[in-house]
Amino acid sequence: MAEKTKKNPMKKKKQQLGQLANFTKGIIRENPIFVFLLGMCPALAVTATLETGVGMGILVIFVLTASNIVVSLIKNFIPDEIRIPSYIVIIATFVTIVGMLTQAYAYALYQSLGIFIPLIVVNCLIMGRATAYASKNDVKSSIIDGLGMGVGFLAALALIGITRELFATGAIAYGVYLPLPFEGSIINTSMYLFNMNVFVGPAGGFIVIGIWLAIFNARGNYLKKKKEVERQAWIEEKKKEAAERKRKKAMEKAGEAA
Amino acid sequence: MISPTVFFVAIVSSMLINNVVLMRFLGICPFLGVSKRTESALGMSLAVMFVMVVSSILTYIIYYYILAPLDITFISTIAFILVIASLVQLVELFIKKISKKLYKGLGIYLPLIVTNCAILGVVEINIAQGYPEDYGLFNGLWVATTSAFGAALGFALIMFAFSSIRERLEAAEVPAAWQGVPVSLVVAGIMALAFLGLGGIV
Amino acid sequence: MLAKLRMALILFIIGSLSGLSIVGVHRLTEDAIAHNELMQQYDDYVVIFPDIDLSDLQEEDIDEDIIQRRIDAYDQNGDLLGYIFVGRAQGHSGMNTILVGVDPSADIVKVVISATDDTPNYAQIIIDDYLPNLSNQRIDEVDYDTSTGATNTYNSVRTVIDAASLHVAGDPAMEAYLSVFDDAERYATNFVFDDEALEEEINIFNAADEIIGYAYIAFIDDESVYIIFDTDDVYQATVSQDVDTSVYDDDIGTKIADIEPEDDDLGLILAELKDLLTNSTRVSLEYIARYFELYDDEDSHIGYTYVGIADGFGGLNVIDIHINLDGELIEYEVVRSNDTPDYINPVLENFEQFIGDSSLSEDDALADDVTVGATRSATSIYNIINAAFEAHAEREGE
Amino acid sequence: MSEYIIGTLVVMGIIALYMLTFLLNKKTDSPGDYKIDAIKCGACSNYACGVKQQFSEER
Repeated sequence: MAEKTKKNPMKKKKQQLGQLANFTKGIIRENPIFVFLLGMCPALAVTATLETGVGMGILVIFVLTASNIVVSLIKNFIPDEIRIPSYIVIIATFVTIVGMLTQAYAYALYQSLGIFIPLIVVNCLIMGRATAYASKNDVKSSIIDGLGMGVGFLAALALIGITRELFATGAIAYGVYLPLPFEGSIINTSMYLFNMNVFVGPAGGFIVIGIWLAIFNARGNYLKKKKEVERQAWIEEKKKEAAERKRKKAMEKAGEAA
Repeated sequence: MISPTVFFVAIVSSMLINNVVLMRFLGICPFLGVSKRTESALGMSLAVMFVMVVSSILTYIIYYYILAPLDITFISTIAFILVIASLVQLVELFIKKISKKLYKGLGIYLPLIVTNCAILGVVEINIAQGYPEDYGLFNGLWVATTSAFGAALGFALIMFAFSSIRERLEAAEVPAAWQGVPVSLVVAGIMALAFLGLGGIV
Repeated sequence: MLAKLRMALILFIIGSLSGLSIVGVHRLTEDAIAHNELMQQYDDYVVIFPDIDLSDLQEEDIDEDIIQRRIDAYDQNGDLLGYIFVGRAQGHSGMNTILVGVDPSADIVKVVISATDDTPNYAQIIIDDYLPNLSNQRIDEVDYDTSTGATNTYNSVRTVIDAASLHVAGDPAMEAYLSVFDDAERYATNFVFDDEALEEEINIFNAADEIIGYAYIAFIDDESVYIIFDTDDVYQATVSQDVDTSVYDDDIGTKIADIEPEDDDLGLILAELKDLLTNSTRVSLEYIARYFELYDDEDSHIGYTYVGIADGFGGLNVIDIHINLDGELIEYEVVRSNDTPDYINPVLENFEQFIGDSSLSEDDALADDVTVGATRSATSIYNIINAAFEAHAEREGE
Repeated sequence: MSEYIIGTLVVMGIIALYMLTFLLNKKTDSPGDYKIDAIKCGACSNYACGVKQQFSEER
């Protein structure tokens, strides 16, 4: 691949564009949570507030990118036989390290995420990217893929977190869990209008994700329908053109004959 | 000796009050993925139950008899996931040798269990509870095992209930956007609301 | 074979790299983690006492059901700021850890919920609306608000405060006793008076559990006064925060019988005490505190009145037992009882069958049909009368 | 220093245990002609892809 790009500058440009697409695909088109339903456990458990969701997202980005790098680095040395177990070991190592770092430098986050930090090990997203992407691609695109997927995961968690926190407390606070040098709240209705405790709890988590999934589905359905309609219109047009051509041809033939 | 009520409380609280799926958000993947048919839901539950109980015992022993005395509890995460993964491999191996029928029934769920966060989650929770402080090093093992068993029962209960609901949901008329997972999640949310009511039992 | 060796080598490398990096990061972070864990506890301490000197914390494990620890907080100059009690109690979902800060004069400084699984919004209501009201109240007489919503969370706070109040360092009674007896270790209520001024008789024990003195708690203008005697009824001291006791300083070291009380509030109480102590004899039995000699209208000695005290259903029951010179029960009367009359009255009637006897039959005294629903009332009276017989026998023996 | 050695050794021991069971299991043939095809969608050995498939089937 790399040799070919040297010969053809046009292709190189295309590949750069490809890297950008590689990054953005994880955010919307292949969003791990809303499209692939990967990592639903943390998506439900740690999204009671925006900050815990974002914190989880950052940890996942870190683990995902790091394991992608290592996996793509060693992809040629690992015998196929022990591929999966090696990946598990690598991921578990990074998760342990990330857990310790969080405990040391973001203690509030560590406490609020609780057992869901070690559970990053079994997050299907990370194992999935390692086997499906990093083990087949070079380091650079693996990093981009890891970052993109991680950001998509973070964005989804943040969306759910914002919804739940706003409905539950009527405010979006910052600086409580993440080790930020400042704290306060972005939105603060400072009234108990939205104070619906159910959104903090498990029931609210399920329902909010359900609603968001339905919204994304509705959008997907709408786009599909639109595409379908456009396709139909295009086919009609082509048919018309073909008929026109046929008519013209027939007329020409008739003219010749005449 | 510990009084029997401790075990009773452990089972009830981990099965109903702190239900793994609805209250602790563990094992959502199989909850959504394998709950389409009651039969497969029960098969999955059975496999989970076995692995959960045995891995609870193993990890308890490893944590309190090896890692804690050596003062290296910080490697517990990697140790636990590898122990669970090895256990699953061993179970699969034995099932392969023992019976074809069993392998057909349960084998398909075994590889899925490694990445099932319910197992690792329950194991981590059991360790985080710190049973040895309350019941002593050895007795704590039994309490941990009991509560893992309760958690597995809770998982099975929810899998069964949810698969039954889903079978009915198939026949229901659901708007296009809500079909499949979204409506399942909302149903799960309502189930979780119902389970909130069990909060005061113990 | 070569493939196998290669696999083993790769496994070895992966394993050692993974192990080394984990241990390495652990070494890197362990100080920070330990610091975080410590700071998390201390955070709450600082909230309670902003001037606290964290390098000089004296913690004492208490290990009761509710109260786990007591921390003595000193400021940078080494002055005592107060005490922090760490307690755990059942909240709405799981145990809540609650810290109660108390200053040396037993006023609550601040109450902090340091760990809770309760619904955050509910816990927040308690933290915002209810906890501030607790500050500056005396810990043993807290006026709790009626909480709406989040009752369980608030109850867990109450439970911990009530439990902490039993531990409040600087117990005024104990301090009073210590000012007289250096070796005072503990004290226990020996008798409760049915009197307006005099409240309790206290036995003061040393570390070997021997009685080293007596104290009488009285109330003057709603202030507690501790009047302390040694075992020979020699006046030792009167301790009180606001009441002037210097009038009787001259009498220190005098036997109660020789004190001439003046006509003031304290004097009236002393006169009463003098009357009591000179006319009665102490008994050291579990349910009997003292006895008086009993005279009839013609002043002839006809027997003894034993004053008994025992836990009933609604609190302490105080009962006078009159026994004649032959050791037979003449009469008994309830001096003080908080038990429900409907329950205690049938029990009292039941004991009438023993009048004239010199011993009690347990089967008859605690017959099932009488004691139904009033077991504790019945047992307390049975214990007192029984102890009175024993005390009488002991006195006769001397 | 000893902490490094002990920690690394324990981690390696557990990894070795896992690899051993993994290879043993891999070498053991499944009974009869029955073959489990759990990892259908190569990306992840989990049911989430399965859900996605079901999901599209339902549509």
